[in-house]
Amino acid sequence: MAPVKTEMVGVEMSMDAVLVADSLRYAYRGVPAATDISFTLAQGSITALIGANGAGKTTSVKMLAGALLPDGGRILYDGNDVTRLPAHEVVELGVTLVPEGRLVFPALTVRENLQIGATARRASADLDRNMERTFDLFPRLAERRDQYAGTMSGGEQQMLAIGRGLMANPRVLILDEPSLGLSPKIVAQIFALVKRLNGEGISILLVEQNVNQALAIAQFAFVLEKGRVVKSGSGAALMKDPAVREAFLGGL
Amino acid sequence: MTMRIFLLLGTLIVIVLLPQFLAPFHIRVVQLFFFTAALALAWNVMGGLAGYWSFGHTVFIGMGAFAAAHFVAKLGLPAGPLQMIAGIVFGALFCGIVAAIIAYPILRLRGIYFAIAMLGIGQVAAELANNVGWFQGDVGLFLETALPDGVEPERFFYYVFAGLFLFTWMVSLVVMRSRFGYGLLAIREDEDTAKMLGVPTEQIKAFGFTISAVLVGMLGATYAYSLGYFTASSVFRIDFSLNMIIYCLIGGIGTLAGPVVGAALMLLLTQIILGQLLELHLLATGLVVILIVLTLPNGVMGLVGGEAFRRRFSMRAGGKAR
Amino acid sequence: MDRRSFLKATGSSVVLAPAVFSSQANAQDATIQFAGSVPMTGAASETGLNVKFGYDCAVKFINEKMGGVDIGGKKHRVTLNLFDDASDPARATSLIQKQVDEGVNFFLGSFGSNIVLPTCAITEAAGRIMVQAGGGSDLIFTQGRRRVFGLFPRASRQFASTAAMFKTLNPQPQTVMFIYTNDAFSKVSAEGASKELEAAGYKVLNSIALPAQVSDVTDALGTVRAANPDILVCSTHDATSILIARQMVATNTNVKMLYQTLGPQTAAYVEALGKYANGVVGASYWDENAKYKGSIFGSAKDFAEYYRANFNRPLTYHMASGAGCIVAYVEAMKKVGNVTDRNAIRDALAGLDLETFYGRIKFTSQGDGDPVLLGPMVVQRQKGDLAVVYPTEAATAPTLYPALPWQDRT
Amino acid sequence: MRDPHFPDRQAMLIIQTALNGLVLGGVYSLAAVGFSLIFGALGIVNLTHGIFVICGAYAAMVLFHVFGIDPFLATVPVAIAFFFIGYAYQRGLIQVAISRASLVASLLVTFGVALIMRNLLQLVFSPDVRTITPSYSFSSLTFGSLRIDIVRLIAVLVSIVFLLLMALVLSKTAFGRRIRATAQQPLAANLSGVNVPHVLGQTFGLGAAFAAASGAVLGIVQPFSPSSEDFWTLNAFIVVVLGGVGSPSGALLGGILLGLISSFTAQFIGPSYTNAVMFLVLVIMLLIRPQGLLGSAFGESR
Repeated sequence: MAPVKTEMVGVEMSMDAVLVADSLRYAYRGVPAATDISFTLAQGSITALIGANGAGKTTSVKMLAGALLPDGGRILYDGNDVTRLPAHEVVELGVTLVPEGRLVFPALTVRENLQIGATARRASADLDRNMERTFDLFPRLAERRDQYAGTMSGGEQQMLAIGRGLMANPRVLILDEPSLGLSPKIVAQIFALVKRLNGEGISILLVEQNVNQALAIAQFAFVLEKGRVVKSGSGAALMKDPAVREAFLGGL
Repeated sequence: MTMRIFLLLGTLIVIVLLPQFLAPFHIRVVQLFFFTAALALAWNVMGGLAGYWSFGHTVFIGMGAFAAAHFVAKLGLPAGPLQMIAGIVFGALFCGIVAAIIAYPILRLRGIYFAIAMLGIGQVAAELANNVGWFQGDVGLFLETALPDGVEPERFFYYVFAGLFLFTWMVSLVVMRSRFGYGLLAIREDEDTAKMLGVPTEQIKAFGFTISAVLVGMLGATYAYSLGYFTASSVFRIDFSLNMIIYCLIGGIGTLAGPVVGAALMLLLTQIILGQLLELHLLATGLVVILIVLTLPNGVMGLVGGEAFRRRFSMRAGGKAR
Repeated sequence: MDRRSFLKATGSSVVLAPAVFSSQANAQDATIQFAGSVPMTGAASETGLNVKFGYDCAVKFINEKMGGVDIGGKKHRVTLNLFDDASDPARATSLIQKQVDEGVNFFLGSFGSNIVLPTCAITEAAGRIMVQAGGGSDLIFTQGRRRVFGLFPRASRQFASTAAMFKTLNPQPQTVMFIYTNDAFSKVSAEGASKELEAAGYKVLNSIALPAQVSDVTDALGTVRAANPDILVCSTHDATSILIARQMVATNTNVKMLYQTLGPQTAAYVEALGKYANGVVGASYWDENAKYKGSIFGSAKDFAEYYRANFNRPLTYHMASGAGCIVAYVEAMKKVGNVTDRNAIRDALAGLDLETFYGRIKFTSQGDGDPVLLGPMVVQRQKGDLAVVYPTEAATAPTLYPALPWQDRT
Repeated sequence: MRDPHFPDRQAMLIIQTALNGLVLGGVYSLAAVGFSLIFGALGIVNLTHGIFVICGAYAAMVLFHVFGIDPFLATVPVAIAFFFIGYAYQRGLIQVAISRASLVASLLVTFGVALIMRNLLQLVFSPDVRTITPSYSFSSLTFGSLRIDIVRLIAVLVSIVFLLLMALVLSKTAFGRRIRATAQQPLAANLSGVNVPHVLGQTFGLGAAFAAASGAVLGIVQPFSPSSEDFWTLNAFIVVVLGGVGSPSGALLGGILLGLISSFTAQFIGPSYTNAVMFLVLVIMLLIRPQGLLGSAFGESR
């Protein structure tokens, strides 16, 4: 697949872009993980980032969330440059990353995990309301609110991780591999949830290896390969793209 | 290859001839350098290669010294070169046996817990040596050196320590080049994976620990000979343990040259440059340590070794001792 | 301690730091160079500094007050070149070697036998002389060294005068108990004392060894209360002595006499114990009230006055011992008439028998201090001051015995 | 005939020894709690810990001599001052070293700082042994033949108050929750909006504050000098390993265990063996249960 030029992604054209990655680069101790990452997240959309293991997906979203400082390139949020903001200030602006591997606080209770999620000033006033909403969304968490997070199953931890992300009142929610290692039933629940949250007005950036399901719910998608964006288009279009099918969907 | 042999020969000639050009004080400083550099190299076998940081390696200095002194006293050997060799060999062997015995339980611990356990063992041994009357660590022990005629003690011990240093260097070199050495490295990088892949981690760790202990015990017994009279507090010193770590870190941990360079640098600083600073030498040493950590995070060898070196041997890789 | 003396004490070492450097600067044609190490940091630093201040005091007096010392018809100034051995034998040996290389002939001692022994082995082998007031181990003197002199008697002989003092007490004490720090010096001196007292007919009830770093002696004091000895002898470091005394007061553990070899002499002890220090007995190798005098410094009192006028660190006998080392050297050199003939000066030191501000300096044939002449005086804290209570001819006050119970002390 | 209600001497001795051990244990816990927090939450082996303790003692001494402030009261200003000192130290030096090199580099840095500080303390205060002696230093409580220093007893009470205070801060406040979260999952905490470097600094500051405040109390209990610094670092190490990392209850348990071991050894084996037995128990404990009796308060991630 040929690399996509930055202007094709259209930094300036998308008036409704809430989050823009422009030629981001990052290397781990000299080993490049992202060489040219450019894409946009349209306001109110579900956008998918797909790609094989090691394509640079997690690196890209960590840069967006402020957890990694890019070696080059820009990140725009609502048109403002937020490239150098640290993670906790990015959260303050309304961009929240639910990290790969869930990373719940194992020796904190479910409730405490959620309370930490509401650390940002933008969220602290709504703590009780958001907690109620999370418990509505995830009745399992409500049942286990005083249990240590480390004692829960993988699916429950994933729900907790998403719940914790929602506690920050995000405008943009980035989900990194939310379906990883979960049973099909729970995966289905999580994808349904993603649609529902999107329906409530949250823009969602979905990083997935589960390409089929991701493309099914995403309006837009970007394909990453070896640290760069190589293809983009609507979810439906990419689903039909022979190259994409060849690479991710078993060639059918 | 021939280049290396010439280099080695050159080094040997320099070591042999050096005392002819030095004042006794500088001979002693170089002697101290051989001693501490060898200690750091011995520590490096476990600490640098396997990532097992011992905070109590001084236990083997003390044990070697006490074992040697009691051994030669028990057998009533007359003072002389044979007695000294017997004492040093016994001190080394004794440490090796003790290390082999404690290796299995103690090496089940990892990271900081291993470090503290070694610290604890060092303290127990020191306290026992000082307080159990039989050991005589409180009143002190005497190890007489019968010097060959016309040889000053500093010159004599210069050559003794130079020999032990070269020996330790060779052992380290052989270890690092061997399969066994790669086993140690594998343990440092990821012990569980290494074990899963069939590396006999238990045996490798125990063997590495024993080698390290034998080397330190040998050096400790010799150090006791060089002091002549020693008490428990002369040989069981926490700062010996700390210095071994610091020399390795400053030079570059996990390398062959690092511990040596670190020892040379720090001795130069503490003995020669800062030795005269009267009441401020601790402060100056502390400042130097901090500056080196901040400016040379991979040690001096990281400065000359380039990127490839850093990836293989940086403190991050060795930094499992949390 | 009131505010003024507190500030004075904390300021002392700051004020004095420059003095150390300046003492090396005034080298002239005719000089006597002394060198050596002292522990200014590390385990032995407290006493080490005391000895160092003694050395400094003697040098300052000889150079500034006397304008140098007359040897062989020529005025000689004194220089002093000390370094910090950090209580570390390895560091001490290499730096002593450096000074040997630089041609230093006359060494002063460090503090602590485990440093003095390896260093004096170097000076001895190089044919240099060491006069020291910090190494008491018998081994220093029993291995045939000819050029090492100690101003104190060897450890095993240091208790002779104290045992003699016990004999003078009325009512005669019957039982003694020991607490000692488990290091070479304290242990040997406690063992020597124990033997000596048993030979003299006292009953030694118990000997308790303490580690060097101790944070609580409540349990040892429980044993003391149970055994109830007439005399409790503590051969301990000064910090431990303070701890023992404080906890004795706090737990109301009373003995007829509390004897602490090191502690009662120091300012820190009085600061820590206040009125409870009164009645505690200690060993002092020198006291400013003793009636000795010599050609340098004059009387003991004169030394104390000169010291206090010029130095801020509180005066203990260690300062006098340190100064005494230099005085011994200088007196020997005066006899010889030059400052270069090492062998003659060694012989003069060995033959020294002379009254000085420090007392009558006379070494045994093996080089340690004469156990009677240079053995300790016994001192007792009385009404806030240090009184000499033994030997009788030097005594400034009678011994208070038995001591009052803690709660009655004023 | 002996009165059956009158406990015999041996029993009294055991009770007295246990009492001494408990009191000593309280003192040890007090001195270890700051170390425990820093080690548990930050993973830093803080070799400057003993320096904080000793500095606290000197600070209390100065406040006592110059302003006549009681050392127990002095804990408050000392703690506040050292919170800021600890914060600045962590952000200004330790964090820099960790980000430039590694977590182990913090070991070297704290070692270097300990050397410098010990040297400075010696220059300012001289190497002499110091004590703080308020009027009540020599009183004791007596129950029958049992005796206990009042100072030590108060120190134990203060210790319990401190430990409770820290337990409350950690478990009940948002600040404590952020500390725990950061210790367990720094990345996730950061992504949740926690200013991680700031919290790390605050945690270190809190640890330093507790260490220094404990020093102010220890200054009354026993003599101190710049060189007693490493004793307190080592003791804190043992207490934490015995009890479990990071939790106040672990520090209390470890401290009391250490105190009891120490006093029973002193009474029934000999005082000179206390350190040997203490360290022996440490090693055995590590071999059997390296995570300490109560485990790590910050989960398995460390």
